[in-house]
Amino acid sequence: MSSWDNNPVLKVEHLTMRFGGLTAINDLSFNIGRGDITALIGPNGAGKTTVFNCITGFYKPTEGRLIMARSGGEKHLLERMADFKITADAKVARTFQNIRLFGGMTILENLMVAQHNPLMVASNWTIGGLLGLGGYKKSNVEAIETAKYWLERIDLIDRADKPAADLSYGDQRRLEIARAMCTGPELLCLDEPAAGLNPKESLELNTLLQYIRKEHDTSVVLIEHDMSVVMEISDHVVVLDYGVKISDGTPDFVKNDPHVIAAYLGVEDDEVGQVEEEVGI
Amino acid sequence: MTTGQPLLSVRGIKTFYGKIQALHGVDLDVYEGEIVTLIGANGAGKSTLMMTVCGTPQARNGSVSYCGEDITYKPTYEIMRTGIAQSPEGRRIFPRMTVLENLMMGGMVAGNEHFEEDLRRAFELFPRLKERQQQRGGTLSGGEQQMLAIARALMSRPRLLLLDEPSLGLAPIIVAQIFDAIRELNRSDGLTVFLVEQNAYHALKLAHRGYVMVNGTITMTGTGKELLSREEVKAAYLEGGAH
Amino acid sequence: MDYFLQQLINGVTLGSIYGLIAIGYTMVYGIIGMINFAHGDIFMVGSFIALVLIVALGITAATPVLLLILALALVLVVAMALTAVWGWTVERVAYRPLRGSFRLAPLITAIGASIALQNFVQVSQGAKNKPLQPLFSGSFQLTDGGADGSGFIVNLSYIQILIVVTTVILMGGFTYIINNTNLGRSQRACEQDRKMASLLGVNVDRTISLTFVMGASLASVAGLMFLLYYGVIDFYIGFLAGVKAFTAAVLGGIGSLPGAMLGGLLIGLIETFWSGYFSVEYKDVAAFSILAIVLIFMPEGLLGQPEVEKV
Amino acid sequence: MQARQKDSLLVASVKDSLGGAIITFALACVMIGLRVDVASGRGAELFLEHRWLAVAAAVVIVFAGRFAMNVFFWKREDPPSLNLSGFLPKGGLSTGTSSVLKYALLGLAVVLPFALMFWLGARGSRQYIDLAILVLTYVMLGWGLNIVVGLAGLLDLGYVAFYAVGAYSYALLAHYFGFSFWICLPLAGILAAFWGIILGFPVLRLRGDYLAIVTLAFGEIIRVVLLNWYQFTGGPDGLSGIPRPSFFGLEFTRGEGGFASFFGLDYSSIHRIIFLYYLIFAMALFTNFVTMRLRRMPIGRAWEALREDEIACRALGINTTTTKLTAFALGAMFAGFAGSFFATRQGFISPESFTFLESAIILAIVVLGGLGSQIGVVIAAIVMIGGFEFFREFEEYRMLVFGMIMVVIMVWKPRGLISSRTPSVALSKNAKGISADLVQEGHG
Repeated sequence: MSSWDNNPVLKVEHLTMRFGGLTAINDLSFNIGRGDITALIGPNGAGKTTVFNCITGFYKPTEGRLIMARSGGEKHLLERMADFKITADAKVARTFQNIRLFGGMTILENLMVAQHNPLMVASNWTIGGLLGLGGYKKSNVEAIETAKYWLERIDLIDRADKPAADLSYGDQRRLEIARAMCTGPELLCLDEPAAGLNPKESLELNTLLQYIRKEHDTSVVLIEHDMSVVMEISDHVVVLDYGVKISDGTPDFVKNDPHVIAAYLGVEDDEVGQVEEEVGI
Repeated sequence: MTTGQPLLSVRGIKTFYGKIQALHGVDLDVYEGEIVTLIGANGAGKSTLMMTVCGTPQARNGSVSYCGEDITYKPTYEIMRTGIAQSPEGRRIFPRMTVLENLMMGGMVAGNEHFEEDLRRAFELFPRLKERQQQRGGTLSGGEQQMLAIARALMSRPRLLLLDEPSLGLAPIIVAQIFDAIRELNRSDGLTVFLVEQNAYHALKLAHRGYVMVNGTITMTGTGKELLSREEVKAAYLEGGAH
Repeated sequence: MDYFLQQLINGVTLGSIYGLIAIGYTMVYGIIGMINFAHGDIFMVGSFIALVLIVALGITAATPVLLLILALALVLVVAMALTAVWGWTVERVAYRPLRGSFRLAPLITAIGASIALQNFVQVSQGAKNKPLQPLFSGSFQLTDGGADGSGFIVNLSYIQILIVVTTVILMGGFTYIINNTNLGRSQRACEQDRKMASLLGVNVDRTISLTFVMGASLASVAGLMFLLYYGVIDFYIGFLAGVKAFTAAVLGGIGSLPGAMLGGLLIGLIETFWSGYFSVEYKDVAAFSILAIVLIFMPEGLLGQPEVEKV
Repeated sequence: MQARQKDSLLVASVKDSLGGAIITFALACVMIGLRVDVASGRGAELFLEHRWLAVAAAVVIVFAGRFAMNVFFWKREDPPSLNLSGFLPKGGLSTGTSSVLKYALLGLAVVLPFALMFWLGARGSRQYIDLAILVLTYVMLGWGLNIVVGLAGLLDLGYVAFYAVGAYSYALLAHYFGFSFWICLPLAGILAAFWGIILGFPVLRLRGDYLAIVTLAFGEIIRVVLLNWYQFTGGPDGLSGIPRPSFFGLEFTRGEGGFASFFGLDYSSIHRIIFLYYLIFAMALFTNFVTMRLRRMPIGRAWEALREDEIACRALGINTTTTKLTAFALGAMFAGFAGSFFATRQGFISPESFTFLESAIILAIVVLGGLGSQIGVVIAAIVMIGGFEFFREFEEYRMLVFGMIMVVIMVWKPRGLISSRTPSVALSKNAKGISADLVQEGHG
């Protein structure tokens, strides 16, 4: 029994997702260990993003259960919750493959929006805040402090008042992660965080993820295409192909699994040996 | 083979999506009769390059020339009437048209006189399509859609065929079929093919020459065999399991 | 029962007119995803062009039947051509410069174009109602009202036959164009994937222009029919007819041609039956309520394609 | 391509202008050249009037105009328009100019009635103060709608329905229960907000144009119901004798106990007009104050975030339904306030005042002004409503020009006149406005 099975933050059980006649995910089960960085990998079209969309409530799974166990002990069945409730109550946050920032708002504003729910409570659902009652002002200052904290972490504090759309690709990626962190998640789902990043930006991303895991008691699950990123930072790798799990284990285990090699080379399993020989790996 | 004037010549193009720069000055040549492949990771800018050749989006700097003529700022539909055809990323089959209608759309540029003949050849190349001619594009399987996308591009009788990730999301056996078809087209008809791939192994085996793209720039070039044996290429793209 | 039959006949006639207008909405929405607010007013312009031509040619009820039909055919063709120019111009001036711009901008220009067209006609043709003497007054009497004359007399007028027959012919021809010609295929291709269409050598701008031209010429046919059927028009008829035709397009499933025809027919029937059995005053409320209900509960309409949210 | 380049500037211009002239002829030959009208005195007979001169004029104007534009601007390699655009502010006004403008307008609005009185006297200034009241009403409506369209990005084409609800609420409450204006004002707002929620609940999951169309339908339904429910609303005859507002209980009447006698002034009907002016001014400012304040609060930021990207909002745990509903209801509430003001000002209301055209005008003010820009709404309202009234002599052509201007301004500046967004919160003191090119306009 591996470490992620002992104390999982999220248990995915028999997850199946069909669109019309097409089965995008078929009977998928795996666990995400608490405090781990888990990578979900697989060739394009393997169904990784669909898994994310099920976890974060954007799709309702056809079958299966998603059990989120908060550190306080409460359990949430994600497949039954509305998408915004999953972030608000179950404390699962996500980023998107094609970055979804609020481009016309400033970087600071992006981080403030992420703290919407606590601020709404502090402003007595706007009424108190509108009348200028004290509690809101204090919370607002605290929210700005939180935002500043994250801006310093992602090194954007000097550009806090610039529109998010003006940032470079790599900065946008990190801002999106910081924004997700501002919701105070216990599980952070990152959809291809390293796509399109140059080596320097990739490195910064790795540092940020390590920091989040270490300092914030947040488990991370990420989708990645590029294997090198995954091998470096993840504790646990789950490999999908055609919507089914073909491998699950430590990075070392996964990268020597012939199924994985075959899937990545785009060849049949029995071809692997021959191909390896041919290209000398 | 790589002598004389290239059929397609890309010089220093820079392409932007809004403020984000996707290509940082790319140079690339494709000669008549070649299969050239461009490999690189997701988001490296491969598809952007291919779309820039077709004028959508247009390059902000640099030039694209085809048969010696500058086509950088021509409208897309005019470029596509000069003998370039593309099977784009994600296949982009018209989902609510039948297979036959999709092929007719492809054949529109070529006019009517060769239609029957071209159709017959497309069906010879991909017999599956013949069985499904009256089926709607959206109901085809991924592999069939890919075949249809290639067949549709061929219906315009191109001199230069641009293929964007034909292997995407397909089972290995189908990928092999499609690559065989590409090889066959090149060998028997002398069709020039420019192929964008993530599936580096098969692509490099198929191609005469290859380019490697990282973050919007070309970092390596050489024959398919050369690139296949380069350590950097291996490290970047074949890292599936073993070192 | 006889009353029902009469309502059915009236409803089908009205539905034909709505269907013809609805095609313009549905095609434009299909191809560029915008509601062409000015389309109802294009219909009104078409109706006015037909009226002017009828008066200019001196067509009256006294014209011999054969000549009358020939003359009306001429009016139809010229009105279609001229209205098409109006449709083309609106697209060229108010919509094309904003293609790829912000979504609200073409909506505002469409509303602006609608206001401008209405008031242009008000200025150039006057604000008064324009009554036209009926050109065909005859009808078939389908029931005689029973032996004692107490039943309801069901009439099928020549004009109703003319409207339905013309509509059926035009719809047939139009469906053929859309299904079997290069132009029609290009239009459908632009609808489904504009970028891919251009990658296959389709001149997208030209195809969109032609869509407006086709929609406008069909609307002008509807305009002529409306004029002949009701015998009176004014510069404001475009708004209500437009909203109802749009409702028809939505009900049938926007983007779908058979849907537009089906929707037009249904709206025509609902409106006449509602007026016949419930209340004339609230017939527009019925149409608007259907619009709202359809959009809320089945936005893809009867024959449309459901949209899938992309994350 | 090459063939086209061979044409000289002149030839190309002539060709293009000829094309334009032919199109103009096709457009004008029937619709302008011939006019069908009803002969007076001869029953309903139609007769034709020929106006070929007008057609010729139109054709010549278009030819000449296009020719000039082609020669000097469009077909040139170095169009002088490039230099011209240097004079125009880029991306709307800068924050500095905009705030100066804001205070200048505010100051002007405060002193306007007295300045007018001073210059033109009570009698002469009345029509201008009336016009100012009208403009301010539209400013208030524009600000209200700006919450829905500009901030939350929800396209509402039936906004006038809530204006009608406000107006009829006041008229009916006053009629049946004898409530005064000051009691009815909040009630009208609450009722309108209530209707906003009722209508909003089912429709807010629709997106884009569909939402626009459903709101249009609701607006029309409300109007048709008002038009046909004779017993309750008076139908097309409307409701008259709606009570005028009072100044803290003082009526604007002649004689004892009226406003004039209480303050020892000579009675003048202008007092009431000026009072109405300051009333709507205060109401508009209140709308603006609440909006600006909300923008800096979580709910306001959520609205804007919703406009930027709804899916991202959901991923951040924001309940998009309630967020949209609050925007819809709040916008409706301000329309309700404005409606009850309208009723008390006119003393008479009928469904005629609440047609789709009104909604279109309010929306046009918001969009032309620049989505989300409060000062833009003011400028657009002054230009559209004020300008519109100044063309009263050209009664016939006014709506025609109005429609054409809507098209021209949108084509010229698709993001509206003032198109920069001020951040709602900033770390540094001198944070810059955000160019509208980056700001999304919402999908709902």
